[in-house]
Amino acid sequence: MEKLTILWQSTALANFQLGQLVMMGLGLLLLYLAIVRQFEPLLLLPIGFGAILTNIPLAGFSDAGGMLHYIYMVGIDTGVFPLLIFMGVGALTDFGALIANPKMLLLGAAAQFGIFATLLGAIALNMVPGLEYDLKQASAIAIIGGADGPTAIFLASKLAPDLLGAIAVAAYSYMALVPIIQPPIMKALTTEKERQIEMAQLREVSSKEKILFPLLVLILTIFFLPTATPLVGMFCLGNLMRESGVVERLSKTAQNELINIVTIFLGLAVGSKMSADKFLKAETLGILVLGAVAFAIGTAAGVLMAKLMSRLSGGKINPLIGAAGVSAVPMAARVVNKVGLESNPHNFLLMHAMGPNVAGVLGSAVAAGVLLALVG
Amino acid sequence: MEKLTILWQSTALANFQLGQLVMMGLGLLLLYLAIVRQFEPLLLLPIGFGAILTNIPLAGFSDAGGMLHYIYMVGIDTGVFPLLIFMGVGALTDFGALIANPKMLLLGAAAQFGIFATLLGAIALNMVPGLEYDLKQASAIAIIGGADGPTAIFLASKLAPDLLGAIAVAAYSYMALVPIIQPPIMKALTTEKERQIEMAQLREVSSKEKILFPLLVLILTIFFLPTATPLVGMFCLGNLMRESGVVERLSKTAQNELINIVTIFLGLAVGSKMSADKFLKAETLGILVLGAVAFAIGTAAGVLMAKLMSRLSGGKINPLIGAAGVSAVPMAARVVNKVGLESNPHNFLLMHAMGPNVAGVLGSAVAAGVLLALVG
Amino acid sequence: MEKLTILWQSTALANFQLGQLVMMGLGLLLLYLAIVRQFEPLLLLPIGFGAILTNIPLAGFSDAGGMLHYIYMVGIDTGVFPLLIFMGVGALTDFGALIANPKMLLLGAAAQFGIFATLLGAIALNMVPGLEYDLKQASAIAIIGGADGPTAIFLASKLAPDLLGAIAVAAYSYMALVPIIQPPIMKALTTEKERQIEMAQLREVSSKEKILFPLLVLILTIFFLPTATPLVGMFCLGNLMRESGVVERLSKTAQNELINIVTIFLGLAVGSKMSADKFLKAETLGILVLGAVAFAIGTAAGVLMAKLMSRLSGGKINPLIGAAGVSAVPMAARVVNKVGLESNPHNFLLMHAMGPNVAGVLGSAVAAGVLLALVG
Amino acid sequence: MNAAIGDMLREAALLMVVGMGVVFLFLVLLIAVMQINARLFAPSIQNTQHAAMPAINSGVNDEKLVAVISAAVHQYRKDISND
Amino acid sequence: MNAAIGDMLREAALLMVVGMGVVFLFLVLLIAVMQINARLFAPSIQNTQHAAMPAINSGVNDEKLVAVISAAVHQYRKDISND
Amino acid sequence: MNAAIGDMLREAALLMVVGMGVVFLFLVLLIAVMQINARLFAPSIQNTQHAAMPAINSGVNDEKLVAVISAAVHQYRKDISND
Ligand code: NA
Ligand code: NA
Ligand code: NA
Repeated sequence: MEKLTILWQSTALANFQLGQLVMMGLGLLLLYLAIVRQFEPLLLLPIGFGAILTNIPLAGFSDAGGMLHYIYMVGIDTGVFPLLIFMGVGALTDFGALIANPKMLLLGAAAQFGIFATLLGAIALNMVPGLEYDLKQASAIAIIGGADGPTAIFLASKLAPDLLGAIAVAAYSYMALVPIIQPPIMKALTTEKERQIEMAQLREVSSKEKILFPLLVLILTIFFLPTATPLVGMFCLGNLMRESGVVERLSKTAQNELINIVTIFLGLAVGSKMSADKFLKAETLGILVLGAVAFAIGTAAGVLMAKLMSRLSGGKINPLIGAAGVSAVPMAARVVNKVGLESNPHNFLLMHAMGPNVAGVLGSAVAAGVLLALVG
Repeated sequence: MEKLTILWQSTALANFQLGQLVMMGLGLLLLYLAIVRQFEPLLLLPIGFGAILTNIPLAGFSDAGGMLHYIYMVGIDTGVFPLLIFMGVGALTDFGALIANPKMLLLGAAAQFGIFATLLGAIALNMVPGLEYDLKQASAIAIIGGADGPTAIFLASKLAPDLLGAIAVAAYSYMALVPIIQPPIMKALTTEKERQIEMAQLREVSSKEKILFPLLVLILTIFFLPTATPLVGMFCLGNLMRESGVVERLSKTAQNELINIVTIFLGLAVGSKMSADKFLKAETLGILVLGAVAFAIGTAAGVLMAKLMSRLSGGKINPLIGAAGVSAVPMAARVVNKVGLESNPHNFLLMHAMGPNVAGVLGSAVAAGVLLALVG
Repeated sequence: MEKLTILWQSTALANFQLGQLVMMGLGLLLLYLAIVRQFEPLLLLPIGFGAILTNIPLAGFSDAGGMLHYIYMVGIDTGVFPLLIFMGVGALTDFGALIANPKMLLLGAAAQFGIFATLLGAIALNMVPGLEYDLKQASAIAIIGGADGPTAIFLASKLAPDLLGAIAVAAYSYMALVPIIQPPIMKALTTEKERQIEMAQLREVSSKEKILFPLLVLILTIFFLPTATPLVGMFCLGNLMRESGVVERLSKTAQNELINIVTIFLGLAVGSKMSADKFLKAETLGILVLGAVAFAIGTAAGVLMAKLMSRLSGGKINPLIGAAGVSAVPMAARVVNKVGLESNPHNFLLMHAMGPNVAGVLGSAVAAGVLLALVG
Repeated sequence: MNAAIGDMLREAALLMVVGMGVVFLFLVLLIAVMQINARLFAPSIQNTQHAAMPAINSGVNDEKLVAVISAAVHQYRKDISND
Repeated sequence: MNAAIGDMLREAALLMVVGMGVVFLFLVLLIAVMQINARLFAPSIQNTQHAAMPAINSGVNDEKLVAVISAAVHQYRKDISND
Repeated sequence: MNAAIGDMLREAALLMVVGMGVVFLFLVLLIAVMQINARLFAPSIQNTQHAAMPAINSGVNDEKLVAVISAAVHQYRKDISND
């Protein structure tokens, strides 16, 4: 009998708290979104699974000695996992479209307004009773507007580790929701005629330009914003491995096995931060609202900047491509292409949107560097 | 001269102890079994090599600062390596045959009798002078009967790390010996007529069923046996990555590069536990005997349960497939197929044996969870 | 305004020290050598990049908590990374040519004279004011003459971690410079007639011989030079995985993904040791000079030994192949082939030079073991 | 000592009973859950046949394709061995 | 509390101005650097055309090759469905 | 200082002698072991020839196969450039 009592005591049934059940339901929801709706499945599947595991009573996945605890400490507390993902993304990124048309960097800059406006908004939310964000937390939340997963995770792990789960989930979810969030904003801010603008074909880019690009970005970052060098540096390392052509086997490994292994662990570790006591708070709701606002403002700022550039250039730029400046690579560029095609079936904007799209990655890494320098 | 003396003092020749030589011989034997006899070479080759390295006098592979020491602490002391192997095995496992015929789970349950009977036997061996196993050690030894390597290593690392080397070697060796151990037992417990029974073709399984299966297993484990969630959870994660179809690249990495890397390290770390002082004891002999007994009892229990189910079903089940319930995937299922073909050359039991075979993996993970809850 | 001051204070511009700028220039030079000149790009690209990152003021890549600090502590301070590289190199190495003609081992032995002569030279350099090497440092520098990257990194990490950056850079740079350093020495020490000698085709080698070879090397090392067992042991493990043919998937992973991942990290961690305060010293200049001397002496010793063997064998051995004894696999063997073809367009020495070439790897691992035993 | 072993034996026996009980209970529960799962999501027979048909056809085609290629290769080998 | 929020709001607003300023400055600087990079290393138009020509030709050839193969496969399938 | 360097030089010279000695001894020993290994397990000449023959044959066949395919491709290219 005693053995059965011990066993019963060791079942979850006897120990569940409501919050844990809710969080498991949330984990299942993330799995549903990942598998059925195919929302960023590479991240949301392991995050959802990690969220379920971390909320199992008595199993201790995220306690000292638990597997998720080790993975979190090794990979996220040190910042290593998001940096390795960034290296892999760098090795996967072709900057050709941006090098051919460097002015697109302005769109990647403008879209970061989503970040800084949201930072202001988060602080303003302190006026709502029950919500309290300090400047570090507000900055970590605001980076959701950068629409870049590893940047958000890296910054959150430095500035507000307690909010990491909610921030990462919001960032990846909204990145998956880009096809729903962006089009109405894009259409509201542009005229039908503007959306029909066809753009001139991009010039070719030499391999020398492509090799020098990551080095020039790195050098500028070193000189003017060293706090951004972890993110930008690893990104440039990956891109240099890709473009140099002399370390093919390292580049392929960074793009495939290494990024895959790290993605599994990163997802699980992020999920492990979704414990009931840290997630089920008014603050989390605030994060979800602020994240959506950040995406919307970033999109609007990008489109408006593109509109301005369109006017100044005498109508050579289709303002839709500004929306790709939030990054969310390559989803946002695809959305631009789709909205463009609706207005003009011969208008393929994909390549033109790739410029602002990858510019947005640099833009939000720079923004993260500014926040680390001033708030961190 | 002094230099030469130092050099001589630093040779192994001047420092060997007999036990270390014996253990190196054992390491070579494992390499022989792995390479020439092809006994589970993926594990026994690195284990044998690790056993040689760890017994080199003065080299200090397993002392603080030694490579094998680091690998053991990082991967086995934390439990991470067997769990990653389990994730990979999950990603490699097709549960289709089991989902088509869930009753096969009963065979996977029955075969675990090998574990619990051996636990009793290990305690009984305390009556032999010179042998002493406490309950934790007995449980760790008994899990050999689960015929599943990572489960045995995980449980032994938690309950009896000193016996880990012997337990892992016994587990993998007997898994390789399944074609020798099982057939006589299978034939002794079945009639020729029973062995000739052909089974109806399995129904098709939908991809929805396959996706939901790991989630259902996980949820049941969470509710009723949280101590089994590390093993079952990682197994289900791997299987969900496989079946969901949305994270192909993660699934492939878990099945290949990641499991390969971990296998090399796991084998070396297990081998590092085969130091002379911990291995050359009467207890190790006891472990080898008990392990063989466990396999035999598990096989018998599986066959007898299958015999019972055969009778109850009016002869629609071939009792041979019960032997596959011990797991030892996919070796045991192949043995079933072979023995079946001997009695009836048209009788292909392989697919039917895969059901109990993968059920046995779940069964022994559940048994490990019970032992962790009650003894750990 | 205050924010701007903080930002300015956080830029590198306000904090650069001259040494850091010089080191960054050096990092760029390494990138140039790797990418444009294709000098050992797999290592020199990540090393050069790591050198740039580690010298960024305020970014703290190599301070406690910095990414490069973690990578260095985990992989090089423990010795694990060079050992894993060695395992991968073992899995990539075909010892067939050496097994067919074991006498080639004498060439691999003779070429290690470069190591020990340089050790003497390094101590002698203490007479130059401003240079100071103790025996450990001199040994770590001398191993550059082994012309084997992972061996040099492993030994330097044990004997003189402060010099690691300079030693690794010198080792890989001179390995890349083998086509420039070796030919004049080879030609100076041989006659035109000797260089024209054609060698008899190598006998075939059985797979049994190939499987036993790594085991025999390991056993000899265990008995006579246990301090060399980390290096030799991992090398033999890799080679055994390759030749045994039963663990194809582990062998492939060791040769590809695992060695690639480790190479990226190893390069970055070596680069992180190139901080201005440790690199910009007179000692570094001495290391570069000594390294070049070591390569030259090793080459000469190998050629002279081959000349002696040629005479004793009645002219059956082309003395050029002695130069391959320094290792620098496979570059040195290719150089031998090229110089041979210049004297005799029908003389393909590549396969004959592979014997001394891989013998040189063993030779320098043995030399490293001797130094660890006597100086470490 | 003997008494201690007796205690341990009793405990081990209890573990055996409880352990096997839990294993069976758990897996029986899983059987039930899987049967519900099957009732909800198993492919209906018509669906199955519908899905299986083209596969069989293409199998036949593939066999023919293989036969055609084999004949060609065979011819090619014959040509070679004749010259 | 209200006062504290006011302070933080002011700081956040300052962060917004400074942050967007730095982001723009940095990326404008990068545009300048890239334009220099392009002036030095961008492929000249003649080079470009020279490089592009064979690619176009081979594209045409490939299309023809695809057409030829498609026709063959089509014929093969027709043969099969007729027997 | 000079005296200290002298001591170290003497030690380094000793290291050189002992070190080279050990390296040579070790590798000479390995030669001996490998020769025993070869005597026991090296392939006999007959086995070698037996194994080598089919490989050579198949090489010839492969060359012919390549020639056949090359000719076909050549013809195909010619057809294209003529239309
Ligand atoms: Na962005
Ligand atoms: Na089992
Ligand atoms: Na060498």
